[in-house]
Parts: sequence; structure tokens; C-alpha cells
Amino acid sequence: MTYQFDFSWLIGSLPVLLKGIRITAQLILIGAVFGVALGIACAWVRALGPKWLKPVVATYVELIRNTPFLIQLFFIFFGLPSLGIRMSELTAANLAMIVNLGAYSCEIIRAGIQATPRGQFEAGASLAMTPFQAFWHVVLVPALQRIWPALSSQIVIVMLGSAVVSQIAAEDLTFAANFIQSRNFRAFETYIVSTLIYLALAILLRQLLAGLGGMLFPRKASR
Amino acid sequence: MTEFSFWDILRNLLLAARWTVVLSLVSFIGGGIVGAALLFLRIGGRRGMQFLSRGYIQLFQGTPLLMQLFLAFFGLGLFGIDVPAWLAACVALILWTAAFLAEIWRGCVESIAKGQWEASASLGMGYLQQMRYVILPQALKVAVPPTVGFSVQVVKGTALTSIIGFVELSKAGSIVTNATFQPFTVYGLVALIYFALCWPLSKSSQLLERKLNVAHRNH
Amino acid sequence: DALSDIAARGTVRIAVPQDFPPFGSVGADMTPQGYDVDIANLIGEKLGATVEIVPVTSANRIPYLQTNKVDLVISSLGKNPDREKVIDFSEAYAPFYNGVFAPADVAVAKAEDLAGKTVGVTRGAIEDLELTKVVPASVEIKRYEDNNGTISAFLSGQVEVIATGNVVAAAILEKNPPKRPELKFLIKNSPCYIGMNKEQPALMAKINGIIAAARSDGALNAISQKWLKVDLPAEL
Amino acid sequence: MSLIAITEVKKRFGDNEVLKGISIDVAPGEVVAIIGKSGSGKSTLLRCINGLETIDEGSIVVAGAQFLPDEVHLKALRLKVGMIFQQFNLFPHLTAGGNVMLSQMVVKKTPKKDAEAVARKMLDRVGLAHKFDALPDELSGGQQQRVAIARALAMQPIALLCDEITSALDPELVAEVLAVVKELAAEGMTLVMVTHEMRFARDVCSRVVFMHQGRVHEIGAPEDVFSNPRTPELRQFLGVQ
Amino acid sequence: MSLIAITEVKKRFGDNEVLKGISIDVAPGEVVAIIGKSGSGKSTLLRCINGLETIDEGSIVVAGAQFLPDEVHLKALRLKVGMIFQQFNLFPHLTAGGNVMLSQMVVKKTPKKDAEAVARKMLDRVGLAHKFDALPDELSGGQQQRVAIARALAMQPIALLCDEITSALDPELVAEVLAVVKELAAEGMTLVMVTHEMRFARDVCSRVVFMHQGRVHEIGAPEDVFSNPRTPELRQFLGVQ
Ligand SMILES: Nc1ncnc2c1ncn2[C@@H]1O[C@H](COP(=O)(O)OP(=O)(O)OP(=O)(O)O)[C@@H](O)[C@H]1O
Ligand SMILES: Nc1ncnc2c1ncn2[C@@H]1O[C@H](COP(=O)(O)OP(=O)(O)OP(=O)(O)O)[C@@H](O)[C@H]1O
Ligand SMILES: [Mg+2]
Ligand SMILES: [Mg+2]
Repeated sequence: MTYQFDFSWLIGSLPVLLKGIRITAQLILIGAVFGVALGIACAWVRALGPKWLKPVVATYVELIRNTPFLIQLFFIFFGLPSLGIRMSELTAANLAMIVNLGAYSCEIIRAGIQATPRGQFEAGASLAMTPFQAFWHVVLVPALQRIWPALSSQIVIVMLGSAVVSQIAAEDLTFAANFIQSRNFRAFETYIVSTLIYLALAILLRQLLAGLGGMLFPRKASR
Repeated sequence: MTEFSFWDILRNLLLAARWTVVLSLVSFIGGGIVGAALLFLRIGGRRGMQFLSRGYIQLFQGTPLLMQLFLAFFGLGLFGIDVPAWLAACVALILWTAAFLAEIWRGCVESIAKGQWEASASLGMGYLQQMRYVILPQALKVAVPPTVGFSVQVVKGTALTSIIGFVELSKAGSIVTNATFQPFTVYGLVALIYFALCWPLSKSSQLLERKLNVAHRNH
Repeated sequence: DALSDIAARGTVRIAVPQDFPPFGSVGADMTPQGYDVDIANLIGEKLGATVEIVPVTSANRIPYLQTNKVDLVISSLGKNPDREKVIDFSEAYAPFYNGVFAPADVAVAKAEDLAGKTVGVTRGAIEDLELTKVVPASVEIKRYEDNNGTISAFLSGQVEVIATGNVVAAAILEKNPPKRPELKFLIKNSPCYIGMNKEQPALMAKINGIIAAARSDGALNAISQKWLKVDLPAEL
Repeated sequence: MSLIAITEVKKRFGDNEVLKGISIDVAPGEVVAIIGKSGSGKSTLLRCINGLETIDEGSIVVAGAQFLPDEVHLKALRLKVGMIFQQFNLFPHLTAGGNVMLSQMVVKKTPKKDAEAVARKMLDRVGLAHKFDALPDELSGGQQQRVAIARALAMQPIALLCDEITSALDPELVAEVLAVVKELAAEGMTLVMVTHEMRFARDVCSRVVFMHQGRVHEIGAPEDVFSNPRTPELRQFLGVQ
Repeated sequence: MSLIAITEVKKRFGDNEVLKGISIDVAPGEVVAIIGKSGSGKSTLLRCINGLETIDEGSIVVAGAQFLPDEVHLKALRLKVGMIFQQFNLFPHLTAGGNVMLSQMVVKKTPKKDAEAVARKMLDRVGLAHKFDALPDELSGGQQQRVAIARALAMQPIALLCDEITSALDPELVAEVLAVVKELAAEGMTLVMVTHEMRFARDVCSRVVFMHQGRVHEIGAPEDVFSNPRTPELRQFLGVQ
């Protein structure tokens, strides 16, 4: 092997990398919060919502789950403007992530709701709650608790998938890596560094989500 | 410059979709084999092996496939191993698929009731016999729906091989867009072709799941 | 060395663009075509080797070369001191004027006029590097992954102004797009060079010889006429 | 005047007519036991009274108000009639106190402080004041069922429906739940309970309904029903020859 | 000489000492019932005898061979001692016949034909010859448990361990399983069974062990233990004052 590794560029490129990390973090934060919220809303529609909305949500979920994120991103950024809807690349990236995570989390949360014993719902009803109140106060939290690990994995997957938003010039971590290597031609070093950063981000995100789960949900008594 | 008719666009995309299919099949089959090996190390191997396989899974599930592809292609080249794009794409996708399948299957094995292990142990079976005759036949059934479901992710994952110059469906989409300036038509077709590839897989995964659940509820 | 490797192999592997008309794009049968492709074929012919065309993007063309996946990069590669530290460049083989383009109704005449505007470029292309140097700080530069992104962003109206090669803009115009990129001002005259790995004097000499011969026997001019519709400029 | 008036109620599941014309009147303060074989329709009847199932024919009037299956009427009905289930159905993510407070706050919009005061009072009434902060998982079955009773009581219902509330309990825990029910009865709460505890039914109830194949087969004071079963079905059910 | 000799066995789960020095000798042909409150360590003891748990102190000797926790010894032990579980643990992907044949073929390398002959014989012995091709899902709980017994018998063990094998059954199915066990006992099989069926223990067993808090609290002939409980704990457990 003749190639000489050289990481001297790292210092000078730190601001670019840090900005990339910031944008990636920001993308996943917004994407996760609104994506899961959208997922909850869709799960509600599929479990209890008005009849006419169900096929709409089902179509949305199927479309998103069966096409690559990259294509969805291109559609939002390059396709929507021809309908007069124009947005910045960051907004488009965020929107794509929300829409994507929304579809996946809808399915995950729905599975959690289906695993809820019917009696829970009936207990809520017999205490005079409306179906929506029973859903919100009685069914949702245990359902989320049940599927929290699956949901967390999906959020991490979406975070890693966000690497392609650099294709529409959103200046995330991958953009930073590509930007740096287009200037210094140190492609391998740059990609190794950014891969390690992604790994660290993924581990951190998983820990954060586990911690959040511990805060949101009561611990089961160990028996 | 050449003019593209709608049929030219469609024909070119479909031709490129062949590569998407081939790449998906290779990744899925290869990933399945590597994933099965990982699974055995992960649940039955020695301490060190368990640790290694866990690290492997962490690494491949914790970094973007995009980066893995890039490093597989150019990284291997750095060490003097000359890999053509299709080989690098296959290697990266197989390794990535294996990590996910191993985890999915581990969940399935662990979902088999503890009593099955104990009953077979009390009949004098050893670890491999328990696995072969009692646990795997049951786990396999549980594993079919999520495995088929994951194949959709593999198909979509092949889109990223465009980064290393492999001309599959997505890459063909951008190339054709660039030659025609019709992003809406081209990406619309690309999305449709992906949907046509993936939807039958998702759907059969759902149907299988329902069928197996019904079978479960019978008792 | 690289030259004898090529001879031994009987093939020369050349990276060409696929998303950069008129230098490299595809025909209706998806075969590569364009200025760079013709140069690649010309060089292959003169080297007496079969040409293996490897399509690349501006993001990955250098790694291809560095990992020895290709012998030459003929991919409208511009030269600058940073790049010269990593790879070697031949004599220029094509003219390339990059400039700033926008629809007619956008009033821009020089770099300073871009203040407060958003400009799209292809990340890592020479116009990216040059534009970054000359424009005021208030200009927002959007760097797309490849030319396809840059052009799509312009055509879909995501950016009003793009920086790219004059010939690229011409190629767009030829297709009668909804938005017409018109030249506002030139950034730099930055001819294209063939890239190869460092310390390959034999290959370098050979390639430079081929370029010089093509220039004098009119072959280069013919390619220029075919794809750029102009004669080769005198300074080349 | 009767508090719960059930008149000629019929209920079908598909082709299966589960209730074939049930009429029962329950006076305020009465404690009615419903007994009968598995599948005779006992649970279905209770669920109809609580509006968890819609009825196909007949009428159910609670405290003078006819039951109609729309959201407003359902809510009004359920505020009057509480229900307790065999499987407790406590909300697993809330503490005992949270379980008792939730519906007050959500349905009645009681302020949190007041809801908590009520919850403490009700948990005290079922002997579980000290378990206010325990999660359902940390409670025994008997304690869980008592929390469920407290939860129903917190809505201040005028009647309680109990569907085999001790059937899922280990034998040693049955007594503590029945003690609570007995006390409620003594305090004058109107109770309609499906039960397999014949001893309890005899001691505590004012009337016993024996259901058989979707009909009220016998009805009367416990002494009569248990000592003088008139039909062979009831005799067989009670195991007397 | 005793067939199973348990000497001063101790077992801890973390800090929790579950078995605090148990000594029991079981003679060939004996039928020993183990009774005791939930959590007293009954299951743990059986699981130790079968090598599903390792012991921390003491020794367990079966038919003269000391138990050691490596694969060869474990296999030898388990060929001598069969175990039947509360939850049946039939292999759901195999028919009743397949369940009985599998371990013979896999562990003992019996040829398929012979294994099938044995399986038919054993299923016949538990009264299920006609269910050879039924899947576990298609059998009632009682039938499943009888298949589990046949499966254990097919390995020709010299002793059987039964852990509450009727507890997961509906009351009407208990009798059919106990009848099979009674027959085994009559035929001279050595049995160690954890059970809550006091009546059965009294009628069938030769000795009763009452466990309390990880110790053998009383041990003796059923008449003695049931009619003359000496300790207050056993008296309380049996519900006599
Ligand atoms: N949701 C339902 N759909 C279809 N059939 C039902 C439904 N609920 C109950 N049934 C049927 O109605 C009949 C009466 O059921 P119900 O639960 O009222 O009986 P029960 O008297 O409460 O019996 P148990 O003592 O076992 O609780 C049964 O045949 C049952 O199968
Ligand atoms: N795998 C384990 N890990 C930790 N503690 C355990 C484990 N298995 C059993 N225990 C503990 O050991 C004690 C005895 O359990 P065991 O199952 O032997 O009781 P048992 O007498 O069989 O009760 P039951 O009648 O409920 O079956 C209990 O306190 C239990 O919590
Ligand atoms: Mg019932
Ligand atoms: Mg036990």
C-alpha cells in the first residue's frame, strides 16, 4: 500500500464538520418529534379514526414505505416546485424525514395499539371517557411503552438515512464530508472520520432515547 | 444531442431496474448466509465471539449505508485490493443486510418460549440438537414475515450504490433526468418502479404475518 | 509504471462524466457520449489500447484515480494548486469558461451584485472553488452533489442563479427549458486537464504528446466543433 | 320506582341470539346476583347495561333516562353506572392513585387537587390508602381489584355492575375483595353482580337471577332460589338432586 | 439403596437463597409428593435434580452417578430422569407422534421405525393412540399433558419429575392426567411430583415432603403428614386449625 494517511486537515475543517453535526442533529430532532407525532395521528386514524380517512392514511403509509427516501426527497425538493410549492433545502429535508418517519412510526405504533388488551379500552369507556379520551389517556402510553425499542431503532435508522439530504445541498454531516473532500481530496480520511461521527451520534441517540423511555414510562415492578 | 422519448426513458429505467433486482437478490441471499453465521455466534458462540458479533452489528447498524458503500469501494482499493463497483456494492450490501437479519432473527429465536429449551434439555438434547430440531423450526416460522419485510429495505438500500458509480435504477434516474430535464416524469417513473418492486414484498409480509398470527391464536 | 501497465493490460480505464453535457452525458441507449468521451476514445486509439469507459461524478472522480480504479480522469477537471498536490495534470485538452448564469430578469453583472442572492453550484467543481473566493460574504452558495442537482435546482426554481460552464448552460438552453440560463459574467477561464496519478512521467509524456499531436492535426478542433460548436480557442 | 329497568332486551351476535328477551327491574339500594352457566349471557347483559354492547330490541332505562347509543347519552349513562371487570383492567402506566384520578380529571374536569383528595378517600375506603403511589404491577390481584372498585366509586355512580370480579383471583385473595363489596352493599349502593360465589350471593344479595340460555330462568329472594330451586336446570346448576 | 440421593443441596439466585440445605432420599419405586407454599422452592428443587439449574452446595446422586454440570454428565443424567412441566412444553411444530419420536431419534439415534413403534406404544399407554398425527394445537390441555408424559416415558427413564402438571388444566381435565400418573405409580415407576392436589397426594404417594422457605419442613407418610401435621406452618398450609 502506497497511500499515506493524513489527518492534518482535520483541525482546519473542524468548523465545517461541527456545522454538519449541528445540522444533522437538528434534522433528526425535528424529524423525530414531528415524525412520531404524525405517526401517532395516523395510528389513531387507522385504529379509530373516521372511515374516509383510513384509505388515505393507508395509501400514504404504503407509498412511503415502498419507495427509497432519496426519491421522496427529490420529489419534495425538485418535484413540488412545479406545483408552486417551494421551500428551502433544510425545510425540504425536514419535511421528507417527518413524512418518512411518520409512515414507519404509524405502523409501529399501530402494532402497539393492537397489542393493547381490549379490556383497557372498555375500562376507559365504562368510566365515561369518549373513544378519543380513552385512546389518548389509556391506550397510547402503554402502547408507546410496548413499542419504544422498535420506535427508537426506527428513529436511528432515519437519522442514518438522512445522510442523503446532502444531495439537495442541505449542509448536514455528509455534506460536510463531501465538501471537505472536494477541497482537500482526502476522501478516505474524511469518510472514515464522518463514519465514526455517525457511529457516535447513533450510539448517543440510542442512549438518549433509552433515557427518554425511562423518563416517560413507569418501570415495571420486577417479579 | 439525442432526444429521449417517453419510451426511451421508461426502457432505460427498466433496463437499469434489472441491476436493482440482481443486486437485491445477491445482497439478500448473501446477507442471509452471513447473517445466519452471525446469529449463531451471537447467541451460542463463546464470549469473545458474542462480543465480536455484537460489535459488528453495532457498527453496521450504527453508520449510514452510504458511508459503508464508499469505504468498501475506495477503502478496499486503498489496500491494493482492486474491486469493481458491482463487487464493492455487493460486499457492502451483504455485510449491511447480514447485520440487520442477524438481529431480526435473534429476536425470533428469543421469542421461542423458555419452556421449549427446558423441555428439550430434559429429554437429553445438546445445544446444537435443540437448535436444529426444536428452536429453529419454530423460529423460522416466526421469522418469515419480518424477513420478507426487511427485503424491502434491501431493495431500497440498493439505491445508494449510485454513490460508487453503479448504474442501477436511481442512478439511471439522475442520468436520464440530466439528459432530458424532466425530473418530474423521470423520478415519478423511478418511484413507480420501486413501488412495483417493493409493494408485493411488503404486502406478502403482512399477509404472512396475519396468517401466522391466526394459526397462533387457534389454541 | 502506469504506462507499461496499460500496455500490458491492453486496456486503458478512463473516468468520464455522465451528468455534464456536453462533456459527458448519455444517449437514448444509455451509452456515454460527449467531448470527454471522444477525447478518451482518441487517447485509447493513440495508446493502442481498448478503452474502458468508467462513468463518475465530480464527487468521486479523484478517489477513483487514487485507488487505481482508473488510469486517467478525463472529466472536465480543472487545475488548482491544492489539487496539484494530490494528482498530476496533463496539458489542457478543452476550453472551459465558467460563469454565473440566471434568467434574463435577474439583474447581475459582477460578483458584487450577487450580494444577498443564492447561487447554486456543483460541489467540488472548479466554479465552486472559484466562486467561493470571489463573491461577497452575504452570498449564499448552495452546493449540490452533482450537476444533475445543480441543474434541477435551477430549473425547478430552487435557486435563481447558478455558476457553471458556458457550454453547460448552452446545452441546457438547447433543450428549451422553462427557465433560460443567460450568462451574466465570467468567473474564470479554466481549461480542462487530464488527471493522472503522481510520478508517472512516462504516461504524462505520452498523454501530452497525444494532445499536442491532436491539436496540430485538427482532431481536437473537430471534437470542439462537434460538441461545443466553436473552434478551439487560440490560447489552448 | 326502579333504578334500572330492563325490558324485553334482545341481543344477537350474528346468528347467535345471546339474550332472548330479558326483563329485570332493580330498585335503588338493591343487590342483585346473576348466576348461570358459562355462555348463558350474563356478561353480555351487564355489558348492555353499561352500553359496551348495543341492544337489538327492548329498552334499558337507568334512573329514568333511556339508553341511546350516541356519545352524549352513553356518557351520561356511564356516569351513572360504574363497571368492574374480571380482569381488573387497571391502567398499567398509572399508579393506583393515578388510576382513580384519571377519569375524574378527564371526564368530569375535576381539578387535580380535588381529584387527588377523592382518590385518597376512595382508596382509603377499599383499605388501600397506603398504596396510592404503587403501580398495578406492584399490587396483588386482590389489591388491584380493590383499586378498580375505588376507581369506579370515584365517579360517584348510582349503581355498580360487577362481572365475576373475584374469578381471576387466587382463593386467599377473594375474601378481601368480597369484604369491600359487602361493605358497599351495607352502605346502600345498588349492585348488579355476576358471581360464582354462591355463599356470598346467599348472604349479601337481596335478589338472585338465574340465567339460562339467554333468558331469566328463575328469579327471587336468595333463600327461595337456593333452597327451593323450581326448575331442573337450576337444580342441576346448584348441584342438588 | 436410594435411587435419588439429595444431600444438603443449597441454591442461590443472587442474594436470594432459595434452597437452604435440602436432603431427601428417594428409593426405587417410591412416589414422593412435594407440597408447600408458592415460592418455597419446590420447582427449583426439581429443576436442580434434572440439571436445569446448577446447585451451589451439596450433591445430587442419581442411580449411583454423581451429577456434574458438563454436557456428557448432563445428558447421562437426563436419560435417567424425565421431567414433565406445568406448561406441557410440547413442540408445537411436531405432531403428538413426532413429539414422542424426536428425542429418541436425535439423542438415542433410534431408527425412525423403532422410534415410531415406541411412540405408538407410549401414546397408547396414556390413552392417546388415536391422536398420533394430531398437532398440539388440536389437543386439549389434558391430552397435551398426556402426550408430554408419553414423550418422557419414551426415553425409558428410571424416574419421572412432575412439576404441578395439572395446575394449568381446567378442572374437568385434571382427572384424566392424574389417572395416567396413578397407573404409572402402580406399575412401579419412581415419581417425584410437586402437586397441589392434596387428595391425590394422600391416595397415591408413599411419602410427602412439605417444603417451607427453602427447607424440608416436614416429611413422612401421607397419613402422618396430613392427619398429624406437627408444625404450625404445615397446619396453616393445610388449612386446619
Ligand atoms: N363479541 C362477541 N361476538 C360474538 N359472540 C359473542 C361475543 N360476546 C359473547 N358472545 C357469545 O355470547 C354468548 C354469551 O356470552 P357471555 O360472555 O355473555 O356468557 P357468560 O354467561 O358471561 O359466560 P361466562 O360465565 O363464561 O362468563 C356466548 O355464546 C359467547 O360465545
Ligand atoms: N431463575 C430465577 N432467578 C431468580 N430467582 C428465581 C428464579 N427461579 C426461581 N426464583 C425464586 O426462587 C424462589 C422459589 O421459586 P420456585 O419456583 O422454586 O417456587 P415454587 O415453590 O415452585 O412456587 P410455585 O408454587 O409458585 O411454583 C422464588 O422466590 C423465586 O422468585
Ligand atoms: Mg362472563
Ligand atoms: Mg413452581
